[in-house]
Amino acid sequence: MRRLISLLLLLIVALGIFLCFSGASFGAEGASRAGKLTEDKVNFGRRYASRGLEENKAGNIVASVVVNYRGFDTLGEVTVLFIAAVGLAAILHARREEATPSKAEPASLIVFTGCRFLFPLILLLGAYIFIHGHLTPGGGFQGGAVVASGFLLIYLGCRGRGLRSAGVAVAESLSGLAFLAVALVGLAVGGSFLLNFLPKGSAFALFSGGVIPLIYVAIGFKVGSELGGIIDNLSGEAR
Amino acid sequence: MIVFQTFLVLVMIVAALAAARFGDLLDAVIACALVSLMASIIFYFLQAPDVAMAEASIGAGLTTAIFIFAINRSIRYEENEKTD
Amino acid sequence: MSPQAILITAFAGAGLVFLAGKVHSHLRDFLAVLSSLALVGLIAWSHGQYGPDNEIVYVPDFLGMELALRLNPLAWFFAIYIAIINAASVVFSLSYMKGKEKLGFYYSMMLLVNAGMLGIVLSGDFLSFYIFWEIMSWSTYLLISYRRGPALHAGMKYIIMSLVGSCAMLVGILSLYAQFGTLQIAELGEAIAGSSSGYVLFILMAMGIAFGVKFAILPLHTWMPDAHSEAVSPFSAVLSGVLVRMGMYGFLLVMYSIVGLKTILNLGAGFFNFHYILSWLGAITIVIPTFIALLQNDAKKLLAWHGIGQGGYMILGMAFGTSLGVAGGIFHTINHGSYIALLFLVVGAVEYRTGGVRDLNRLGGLIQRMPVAFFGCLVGIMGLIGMPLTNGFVSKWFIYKTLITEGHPFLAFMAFVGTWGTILSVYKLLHNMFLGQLPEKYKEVRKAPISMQIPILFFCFVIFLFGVLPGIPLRAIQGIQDTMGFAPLQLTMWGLASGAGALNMLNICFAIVIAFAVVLLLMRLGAKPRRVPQEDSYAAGSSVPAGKYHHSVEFYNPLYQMISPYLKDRVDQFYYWAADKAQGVFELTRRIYTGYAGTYVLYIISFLALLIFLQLAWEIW
Amino acid sequence: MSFLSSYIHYIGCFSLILIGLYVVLVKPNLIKVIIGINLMGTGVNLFLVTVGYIHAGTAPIFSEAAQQPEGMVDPVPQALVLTAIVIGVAVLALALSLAIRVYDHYGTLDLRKIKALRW
Repeated sequence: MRRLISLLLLLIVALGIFLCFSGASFGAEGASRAGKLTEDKVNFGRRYASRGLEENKAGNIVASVVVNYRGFDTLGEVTVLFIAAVGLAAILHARREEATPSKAEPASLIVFTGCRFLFPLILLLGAYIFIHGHLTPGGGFQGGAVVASGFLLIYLGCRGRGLRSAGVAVAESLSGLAFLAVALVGLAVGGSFLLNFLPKGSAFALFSGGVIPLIYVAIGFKVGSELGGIIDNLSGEAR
Repeated sequence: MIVFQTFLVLVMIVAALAAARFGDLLDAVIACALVSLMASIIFYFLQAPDVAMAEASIGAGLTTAIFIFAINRSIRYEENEKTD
Repeated sequence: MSPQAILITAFAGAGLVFLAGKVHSHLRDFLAVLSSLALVGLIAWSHGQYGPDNEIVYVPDFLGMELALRLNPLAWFFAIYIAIINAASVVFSLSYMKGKEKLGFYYSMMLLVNAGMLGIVLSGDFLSFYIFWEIMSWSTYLLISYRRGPALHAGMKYIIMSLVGSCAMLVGILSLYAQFGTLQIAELGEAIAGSSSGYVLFILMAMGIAFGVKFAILPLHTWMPDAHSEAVSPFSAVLSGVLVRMGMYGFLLVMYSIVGLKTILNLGAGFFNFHYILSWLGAITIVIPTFIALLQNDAKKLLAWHGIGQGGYMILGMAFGTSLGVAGGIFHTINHGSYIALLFLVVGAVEYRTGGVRDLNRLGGLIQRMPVAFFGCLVGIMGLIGMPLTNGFVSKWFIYKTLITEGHPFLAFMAFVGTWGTILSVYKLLHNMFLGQLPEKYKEVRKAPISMQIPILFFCFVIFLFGVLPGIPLRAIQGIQDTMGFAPLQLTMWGLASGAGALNMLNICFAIVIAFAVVLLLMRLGAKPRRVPQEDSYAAGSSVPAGKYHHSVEFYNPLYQMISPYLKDRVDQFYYWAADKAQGVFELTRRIYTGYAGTYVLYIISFLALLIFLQLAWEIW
Repeated sequence: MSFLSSYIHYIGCFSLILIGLYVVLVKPNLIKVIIGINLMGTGVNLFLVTVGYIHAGTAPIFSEAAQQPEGMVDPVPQALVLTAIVIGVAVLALALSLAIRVYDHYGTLDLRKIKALRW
C-alpha cells in the first residue's frame, strides 16, 4: 500500500520534472542562454573562466573558484566538515569507552606488507594532488580524500595501527588555522578577506597562483585528517 | 561517445535500483559504490575532472568504507519488510 | 493624592516586599503590612479629589494611544474597598502563613494582586485596564497554585477560563479601538452613544464574558470552588471578597459609565431585552449555587459557592438600572466583600488552630475554644443571610424592593429562595464548626492569635456599622450614581427617606435591641439552662464513647439525598467533557507524527506532487 | 539518438534522485534510508554538473596560455559539487554514527519498531 502510494507520488514528481526539463536539452546553449553566457556580469562561470587565468595565474579554474573567488564558501564548507567530524566523535564517544578489543583476525602477511608498502605512496599521491591543485585536476579535497583512503588502507590491512587522535587533532587544527591565517593576512594586507596577496608568479609554474596552493595544502591536510578521524572513529578500534 | 555515456548511465541506474532492492546491506553498499563510480566516469565525460576525482576517491572509496564500518557495527541484513 | 502615586506605592510595595523577603522575615512582614495600610491611607486621603486634576497620562504614546489614569467616585469607592480587604487579609496572613515556605513570594503576590486591582479601577483607558486586568489574573493564578499539588490543577482551571475571558475582552477592546479610534473611557462614552444597538450588544457580550468569568456568573463559575478550596485562606478572602467583584466593577463601568443608562435600558426588544436576560442569569446564579453550597462539607467550598450565589444578588440589583437597584447592587458588593472575607478569615483561623481541618464533619464545639472566631462567624452569617442590623440586610432590602417595584415577582421569589438556602447552609457552617460537641482531639485548641482577631473584629465592626448607619457608604454610592446619571435617592444616615419602603435602621435597631432585651429577660426569668456533659445522653442503655458522638456529621443528610440529584454541577461536567473531546481531537493530530522518517518524507513528496499536479491541471484547463 | 544525447544525463540523475526518494519513502531500515539519501546526493551532484556542461566544451583547466576560455564548461557548478561531495561524506558519516547509536540503544534499525521516535 505504502509502496503503491510512493510510486504514484514519485510518478507525478517525475512527470513534473520531465515537463520542466523537456525544454532545456543537455549541453545546449540555447538562444537565451547563449546571449547571457558572454556577459561577464551575468554569467559568473564565464567570467571566472575568461579572467581566472590572468587574475590568479592558476591554470585550474575550479581551484581558483573554490579557493579564491568562492573561498568564503569553502571556509564554511570546511567548518561544516569540522562540525560533522566533531559531532560524530561526540556521538560515538560513549560507545568507544565500552568497546571491546576487536576480535578480528590479523591480515595475512602479504596484505600487511602490501599495505605498509602502499601507504607512503598513497600519501605521496595525495600530497601531489593537493600541491598541484592549481595546475592540474585535483586539489585539497581530492588530495585529502586520497590521504584519508591511505589511512583507511592501514585500518583495513594493518590491524591495531592507525592514527593517533592527538596527532589528527593537531594536524586538523593547524591546517584550519593556517587557512584562516592566510585569509586574515589578506584582510590585513589588502583590506579584504581571502585576498590573493602573494605574488602570482607566472602561470603553469608550480609556484604560481598566489595563495591558492597554500590554501589548498591547508585544505588537503584538514580534509585528510578529518576524514581520517572519521574513519578512525567509525572503525571502532579500541586503542 | 554518447552511446558509451548512455551505457554508463544505464549501468548507474541499474546499480541504483540494485542498491534499493538488495536486502543484504553490504550488497546494497557495493551497488552504491558502483553508482558513484559510474557517476565519476560521467563527471569525467562532462569535462569535470576535479569532480570526477573527488567522486571517485570519496564517493566510491571512503563512503563505501564508512558504510561498511557502520554495517559492521550494526546489522548486515535488512529486516523483513512488511508493507504497511 | 494622584492615582499615579497610589499605583506606584502599590507596585513598589509588591517589589520591595519580595526583596525584603530575601533579607529578613520581620522586615518583609513589616513592609507588607505597612504598604497595604499605607495604600488604605493614601486612598482614603484622596477621597473627593476627583476631576481633571487627577487624570494623568502616564504613557503619552503607546502604539499611538494614551495610557491614562483617573480618579472618580466609582474608582475611589472600589479602590478603598479593595485596599481595606487586602490590608485585612495581609494582617491576617501574618500568623496564618507563619512558617510556610516562599513567603516573600506570597506577600509580594498578595500586594501585586492588590496593585493590579487598584490599577484596574484607576485606569482611564481600556488598554491599561486590560494590562492591569492581566496582571491581576496572572498573579491570582500564582497565588491559587501557591500550595502546589492539586492547587496547580485548580490554578490551571482558573487561568484557562480567565484567559478565555481575557481574549473576549481583548476582542471587545480591539473592536472599540477600530470603531472609534480611542480607548479613553471618557471619550468612549460619548463616541458609543451614536452607535447601533447591535454593536453595543456585541461589546457588552465580549466584555461580559470576561467580567462574567471573573464574576463567576453561572455558566462561567466552575473555576471558583476549586480555586477556593486550594487557595490559602487569607487569599480566599481577597479572592471572593474583592477580586471576583472586579467583574462587578467592569459591568458597572461598561454598562453605565460607557454605554450609558438610556442605551442599556433600550437594548433588545420585548422579553429579550438586555436587563431581563442579565437579571435572569443573576437569579439562576443565586438559586443553584446556594443550594449546591448546602451540600458541601468543605467549609471553604461552601463559602465559595455562596460567593458565587451572592454575586447573583448584585447582578439582580444592577441589571434593572434603577437608582435603588444599582445602589443596592453596589452596596451589596462591598457588604458581600466584608462578610465573605470575614467568613473566610474565620475558617482560616479555625483551620490554623486545628491543623488544617476544614471538613465540616470533623469539626464542632469550638465555641468555647475560639470565642472570637465564633463571634466573627456569627456576625458573618448574619450578614450573609441579611439579618437586620447587618449591612447585608440593607442591601438585600434595596434589591428586593427594586424587584418588587419593577414588577418581577418571580425574580424576587428566586431571591427569597436563595436566602432560605443561604440560611440553611450557613447554619450548617456555624453549627458544624462551633456548636455541638467538641471532638476529643480539639480539647487543646487555643483561640486565634491577635493578628487574626484584629481583622475578624474589624470586619464585624464594619458589618454592624454599615448595618446601622447605611448612610455612610450610600452617600459615596450616590456620588457614583451622580456621575452615571441616575436619579438621586433620598438618603439619610439611617437609610432611605423616600415614601414606600422607607428604611430607617435606627428604628429597626431600637426594635431589635428591645426584643433582644425582652428575650434575655424571659430567659433569665425561666429555668436556668443546664450544661449537659457529652456522655449524658440516651444511647440504648449503653454509654457511647465520646469520640463517636458527634452531632454534626452528615448534617443535612435527608435533605441532601432529596436534592442532590438535581444539583450536580453539570456545567463543570460539560466543560470537562468538552475538554476531553478536544483532547481527543488533538490526539488525532498527533497521529501525523508517526516517528517513521519515511512518512515525513512522504508528506513532503505529497506536497510536491500536489503542487506539480495542480500546475499540470492548471495548464490543461 | 538525438533524444538520448539530449536527455540521457538528465534521465540518469533524476532516476537516481527518484530511486533515492523511493528508498527513503519505502524502506524502514535506517541504513537503507541513508543509502537512499546518498543516492539522491549523487543524483543532485550529477544534475548540477550536467547543467553546467556545454556542447563540445573543455574542462575549465588551462594547460597552455593560448587556450581559449570560450569553450570551457561552467566552473561554478563544479566547484559547488566539489564541496558538496565532501560535505556529503561528512554528513553521511554523521548519520551513520547516529544509526550506530540507535542500533546500540534499541537493538534494531527498523524505524517502525523504534517507538521513541514517535511523538
